Amino acid sequence: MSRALIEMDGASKSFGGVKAVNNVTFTIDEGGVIALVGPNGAGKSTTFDLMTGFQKLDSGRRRTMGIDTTRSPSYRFPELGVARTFQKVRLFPSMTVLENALVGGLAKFHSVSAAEGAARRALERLGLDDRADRSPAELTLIDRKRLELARALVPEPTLLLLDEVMTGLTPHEVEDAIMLIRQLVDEGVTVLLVEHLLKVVMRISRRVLVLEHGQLIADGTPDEVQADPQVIEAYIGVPRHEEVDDAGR
Amino acid sequence: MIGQVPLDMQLFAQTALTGLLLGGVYGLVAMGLSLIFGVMRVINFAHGSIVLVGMYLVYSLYNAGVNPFVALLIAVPLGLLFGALLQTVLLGPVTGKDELRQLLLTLGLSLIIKSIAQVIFSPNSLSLSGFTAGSTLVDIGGGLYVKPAHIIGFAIAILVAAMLVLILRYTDLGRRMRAVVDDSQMAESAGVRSKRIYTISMAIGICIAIVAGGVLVTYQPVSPTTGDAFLVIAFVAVVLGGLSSVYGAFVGGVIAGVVQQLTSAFVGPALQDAGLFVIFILVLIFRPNGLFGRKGDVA
Amino acid sequence: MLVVDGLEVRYGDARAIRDVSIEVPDHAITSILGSNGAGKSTLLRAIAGHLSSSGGRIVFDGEDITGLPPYLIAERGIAVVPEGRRMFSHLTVEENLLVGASARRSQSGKRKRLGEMYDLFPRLSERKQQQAGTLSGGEQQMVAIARAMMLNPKLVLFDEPSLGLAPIVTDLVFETISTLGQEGLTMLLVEQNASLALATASRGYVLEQGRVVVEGDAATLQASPAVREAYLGMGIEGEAG
Amino acid sequence: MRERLSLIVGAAFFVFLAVSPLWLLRTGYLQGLGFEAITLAAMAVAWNIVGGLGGRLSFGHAAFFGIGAYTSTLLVVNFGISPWLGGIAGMVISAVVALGLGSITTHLRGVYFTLVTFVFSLLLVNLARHFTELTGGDVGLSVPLTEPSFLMFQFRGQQSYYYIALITLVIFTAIAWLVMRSSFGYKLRSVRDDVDVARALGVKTEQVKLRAFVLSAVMVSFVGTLTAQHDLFIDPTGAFGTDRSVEMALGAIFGGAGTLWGPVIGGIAVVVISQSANNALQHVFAGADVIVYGLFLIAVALWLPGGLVSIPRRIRAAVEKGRRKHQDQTTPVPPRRQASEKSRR
Amino acid sequence: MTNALHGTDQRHGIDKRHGTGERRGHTPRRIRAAAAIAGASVAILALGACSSDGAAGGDGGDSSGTSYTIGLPFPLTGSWASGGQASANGALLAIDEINAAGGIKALDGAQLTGVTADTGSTDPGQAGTVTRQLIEQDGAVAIVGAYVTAFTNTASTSAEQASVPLITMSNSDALGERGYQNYFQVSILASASGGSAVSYLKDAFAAVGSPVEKVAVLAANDATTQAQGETAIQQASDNGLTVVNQAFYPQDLSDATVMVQTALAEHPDAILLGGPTPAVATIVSTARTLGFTGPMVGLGGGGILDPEFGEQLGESVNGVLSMTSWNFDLPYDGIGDVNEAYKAKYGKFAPQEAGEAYVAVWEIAAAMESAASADPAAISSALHTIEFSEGPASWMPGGSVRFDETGRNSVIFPIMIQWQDGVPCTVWPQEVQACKPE
Ligand SMILES: Nc1ncnc2c1ncn2[C@@H]1O[C@H](COP(=O)(O)OP(=O)(O)OP(=O)(O)O)[C@@H](O)[C@H]1O
Ligand SMILES: Nc1ncnc2c1ncn2[C@@H]1O[C@H](COP(=O)(O)OP(=O)(O)OP(=O)(O)O)[C@@H](O)[C@H]1O
Ligand SMILES: CC(C)C[C@H](N)C(=O)O
Ligand SMILES: [Mg+2]
Ligand SMILES: [Mg+2]
Repeated sequence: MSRALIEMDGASKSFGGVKAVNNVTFTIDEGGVIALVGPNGAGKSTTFDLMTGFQKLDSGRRRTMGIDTTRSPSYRFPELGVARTFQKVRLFPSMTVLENALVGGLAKFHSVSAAEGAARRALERLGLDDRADRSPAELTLIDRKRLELARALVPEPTLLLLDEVMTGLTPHEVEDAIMLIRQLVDEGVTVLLVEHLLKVVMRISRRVLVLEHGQLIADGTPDEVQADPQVIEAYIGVPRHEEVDDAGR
Repeated sequence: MIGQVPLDMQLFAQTALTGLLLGGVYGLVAMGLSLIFGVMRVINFAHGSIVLVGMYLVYSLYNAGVNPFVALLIAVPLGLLFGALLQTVLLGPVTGKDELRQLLLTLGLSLIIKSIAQVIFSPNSLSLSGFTAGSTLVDIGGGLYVKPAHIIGFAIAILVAAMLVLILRYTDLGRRMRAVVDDSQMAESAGVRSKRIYTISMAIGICIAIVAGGVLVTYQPVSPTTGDAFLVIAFVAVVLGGLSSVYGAFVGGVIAGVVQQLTSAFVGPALQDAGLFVIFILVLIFRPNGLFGRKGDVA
Repeated sequence: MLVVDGLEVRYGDARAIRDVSIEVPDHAITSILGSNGAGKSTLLRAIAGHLSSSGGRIVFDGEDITGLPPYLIAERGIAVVPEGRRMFSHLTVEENLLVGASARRSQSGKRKRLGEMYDLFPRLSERKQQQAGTLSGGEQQMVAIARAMMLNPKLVLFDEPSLGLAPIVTDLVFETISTLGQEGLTMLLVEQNASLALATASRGYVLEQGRVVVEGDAATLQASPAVREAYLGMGIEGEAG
Repeated sequence: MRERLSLIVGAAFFVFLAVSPLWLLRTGYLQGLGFEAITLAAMAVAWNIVGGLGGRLSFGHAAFFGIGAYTSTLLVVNFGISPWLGGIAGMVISAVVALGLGSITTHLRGVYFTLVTFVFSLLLVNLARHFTELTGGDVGLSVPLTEPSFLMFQFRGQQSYYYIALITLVIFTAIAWLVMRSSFGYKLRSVRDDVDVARALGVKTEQVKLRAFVLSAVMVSFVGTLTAQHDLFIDPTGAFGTDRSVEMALGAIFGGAGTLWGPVIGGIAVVVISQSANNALQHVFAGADVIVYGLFLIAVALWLPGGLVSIPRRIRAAVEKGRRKHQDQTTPVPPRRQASEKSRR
Repeated sequence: MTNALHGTDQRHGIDKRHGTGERRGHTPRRIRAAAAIAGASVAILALGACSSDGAAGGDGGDSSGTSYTIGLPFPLTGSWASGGQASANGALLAIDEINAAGGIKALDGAQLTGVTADTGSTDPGQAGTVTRQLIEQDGAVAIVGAYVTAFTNTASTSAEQASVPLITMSNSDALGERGYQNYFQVSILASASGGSAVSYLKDAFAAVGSPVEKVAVLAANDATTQAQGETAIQQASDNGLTVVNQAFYPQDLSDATVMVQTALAEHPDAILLGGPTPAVATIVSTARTLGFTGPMVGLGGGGILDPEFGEQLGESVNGVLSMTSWNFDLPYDGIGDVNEAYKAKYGKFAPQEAGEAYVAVWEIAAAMESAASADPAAISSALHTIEFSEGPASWMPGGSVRFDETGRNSVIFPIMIQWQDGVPCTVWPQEVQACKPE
């Protein structure tokens, strides 16, 4: 658990007047599940964008797998073993489900048939293989998210960034997703999650980073973070539906 | 050719003035194009032909004894009607669809309009014969000359530009137009009749082009192919200004006029369009969203 | 009061919902539960007029509104807070709200309503002039709700308002929904988060593969073993609600 | 399976084209038309790589047509260099120009790209007219008529031209087929659908766009050489004019942009339709054919969104629907209206 | 694409089209649009069928004997359509007259049929294609065309490849330099008309007593006009004149204020100009309102000779001069009647290109008479050997036409017209003068 996969150093990004990410420094080390949480608009997705070169850094530096990637374009990252999903699902509308996944493999595999093989395996893993020839428009939102996840898995990344993949899942489906994530971790993939389902996050992560107003306000084990008054104040709030939860359980 | 022209201030002033006045009307043409693109996301390759319709319309009215500027007033409702009709019958089904289809459709329309124009009006170039405001120059002092029709055309252009910008920015109609651009179905759920908005936008866009044609014919002869040049200039203007910024399109038109005249005077008339095109390409390289454009803006 | 009677909607050849009948009583919150792809959004979109049905009727305030276009449905007082929020991204927050009132005639009414919305969501008042597309998810959800309320609606259709919201914002949103409910607004609420939904609603339906499988008041549903097993799960989402 | 079928049908179509001078296109005039149709198809295939697969509507491909035409013509007129070599030289120059224009336009999206390419070709018209020493200006350049000679690209009658064009089309179609199956083809399509995501998935988007542009430019350039040597004349508007650019795009779109066979069929269909309209209608009044042609474009835009190649698919869909209706009769659910996304843009 | 027409009225089609198809109450839009398009297509096709019948009937006249086709490729649409249609009209008029006069007597009164074909307006290749069609499909034994140099170029190549003679009214010098055996140019060379513009101007105005020393040249940058302009500039300095300003402008010139002001700043005594009608009309009116009173002289061909030029300028057209190689007031018997016939049929006086096409057709007829054959090769060699010195075939300046081995008309000299009373009138050289220069 020592190799640094991504090191962000003083990363900042603003849009117009809004400082979406403000001088954030952290290191993602190898192994397990790490979560990035924070209120809406805290800058989580933007942080993902900055980590993957999807947005350019306004200032600060970035290293990926030990290499300085501050100025690298986003297409460098899959080669380095970094893959991601998008909070707002973005698929290739004119391609079939299989082709969508296949494109994900082209960064790693040089032949189309190798990429196709990997794509089929990923689809199978996510239970989409029976819809390989469909258009993504025919999928439900959740399946579209699955497809995006499959596409990210095709190049067999070492670091996987998942932006709210469990949002909208039923409890059963969430359990399936957790299983999948654990499997991936066992295979040696490091998973970085953005998720609002706190219970899940706290259950599966070994480390939690908390963002607020573009700044890192906490970084530690789930227990440490949950106890942090600043985090409670900004993010968790005072649980109002505790009773319901109990009833539900 | 370079260097033969004495680069004196008076020539410069005349060139800039002429360019400005011509450019205003280019801007007018461009605004219609920009509005149609901005709201419907349709690049109207028939826009030059619509300008042509305006030219022939005012030409015909003039020959029927109507003063050209009065004819413009008559052209307004006709233009609105024409635009609304185009949208309901032809463009409606491809609005919001594949841009390739819109391209086929507007190109087809343009061919048809030009052919019909040739059949009705002959291939010859026609002008408002005897309408001196469009052909004679008036000395406005300082050795500067203008055609009265240019001035009136420019004034009309300014007026239309101001009206349009106000409508888009500050009225309910304008807001609805822009909302429909972003998410037409959601807009409908807020009570906006998006088809009506499309029809209105197209009507206004086409009407502006018709009016621009009407203004043009007061000082420029018309033949079935006259519209093509304006299509190109309107494209240039619209992109210079930032595609869906209507105000930018107007300014883009003015810039196009001035650049064209300056190149003509100081580099050579044969290269007047080349100068414009070079500027155009340079702007796009350095400012991909045009001079005034923000992504996806209308107004 | 809204009555949906035997509704069927197809996507191409696939039937997304079939023979769905529900009733939404006035001045109460009715909730629809169901797993992914059960057809919840489809039902709401059919009511809103975004989809046309292939069978059945939708009756609102005694009037058959089946097949009406969305803007006429809006004019009858049904507002939508859609799945995914669907901002007018290039419009400012304020413009989004003003467009939301398009079905209303009175200008002064609009302005007044605007003020009320800013009181309800002070955050939006700070961001009046920001382009809606650049807001965070939570902020957008506020805009979506406020935009719907601008219509001064008789019925609001909510499609998964908690989706992607931080717990604290989810709280805020559901507090708002409860408040509005207490003020007597009629609402139809689709929500994945069943515990949250049932805590807020007075009545509920469970949709499964396009059909209504269970219906009843909130307490009954909460007590139903089937619902508990399938939708309230092992409480993993509890904290979020 | 379906792909195999399309290849067989396509091969049969090429065989048909190859034998048609023997029975259908018997006069030089008809073979000349055949030459025109096939060269347009070849340009449409080339254009399709950028415009269809890449989704970047170039409206300035005449630039490369013109470069090919002028380069080979200048070389043969001034130095007696074989147009075959001239054609290669034209392709090299086109590649360089495409590389230049391509690199400054890779960051332009959608319409902006379309308009820059459009204006670029117009700029070349202007320059070609102005720099008369080089290009002969508006007078144009004539290639001297010589004895038939393969080397000098001069043949008696139209048949040889026809077959050279046909071979070109076959080669171009093969190139397009290879592109579509290659990872380059997938990347190109991903760029068309969503550049940002493609990039985030490791696609070097600028490089992909640029390669497609250069490949397509080089191909079109060769057709420019073919046409100039066939016509034995070239002038600025004929070489760089907008109509040329539009025509090749139309060919591809008409047939079905982004598909393998669409541009082939579409390019040929455009010439066939416009020439037969012309034949049938010119005596009604000058330009009647243009009106019919325009109506055709509109009809395709309104009712045949996928272009001509989508016709078989539509027929199949209609037939299947009919069949299903038969089977469905046990459960009579009146499919009154299908759920369609009403008015969603 | 061809048109077995025969002076088919270009206009009668569309008017009928109007009423059909459109206006359908409340049917859904799709159907409405479909109906409109289908209706329009059907209407046009139907009209096509009708008028092709008409053309076939009207053409061969009453002769039951043979008929030979003359191919007329011209730009009938697009930006060159105006001159293209005038040329076609002139040729068709000649064919009518020849047929009415009993056809080709040496061939038992065989009739001629004029078949027009549209070269379009941008792709020179199309002119080559339609010429091939005229020869191969329609069996044209000779071609008259194609007005615009670029189209004449490819058309004549097609004709050469098929060994069919082509007579053109284009002006470019380059056309005759290709060594074609079947190419004939009845009109004046661009270099000759541009060059003579200067000397005629000098002579004519010296004759009326106002010498010209400084000239400005404002020419469009199309092939012919630019060549004329360049030769004029050359000639001016050879003749001891100073060219104080020169500009080659684009054909779609939108405003001439700056260009004309720049020229006038150098105080030229005369302006030499050329280009399409709208541009030259703008230049003339701009120069006049800026106070220029000196002579303005067209370089030959193009817009300044068109009837529309006169219509556009109204009164102020009078006084404008131009070089040309044909005018209906040339001192040859009957030429005026032809102009009257043309006017009766097409509503306007016959412009230069119509006259040239008219003469060219008569020359083909004469060649057929002389060769007593309709074999293209025979016509071609007759065209090379005959001196056309009588009848309409000779109605070019010089009173006769003789094609040299390059195919150029070796007799012709340029003439100068002046717009007087709204029509062009020949003023120079003196031997063909119809009016005095004003
Ligand atoms: N393209 C953009 N233009 C302008 N502002 C933006 C843009 N993208 C994000 N922002 C702003 O940056 C801030 C951070 O946004 P971001 O999407 O990173 O939040 P987040 O933490 O992912 O929130 P959520 O949980 O709602 O997804 C927000 O205030 C948002 O309005
Ligand atoms: N645009 C579409 N085209 C085709 N099928 C669709 C479309 N939208 C939804 N469906 C299908 O209709 C069914 C119901 O979908 P719907 O979106 O209504 O489900 P939902 O209950 O809202 O699920 P979720 O919780 O995922 O939002 C699903 O099987 C889905 O695949
Ligand atoms: C338009 C005219 C100037 C054409 C001219 N007769 C030529 O030879 O090209
Ligand atoms: Mg986010
Ligand atoms: Mg849903």
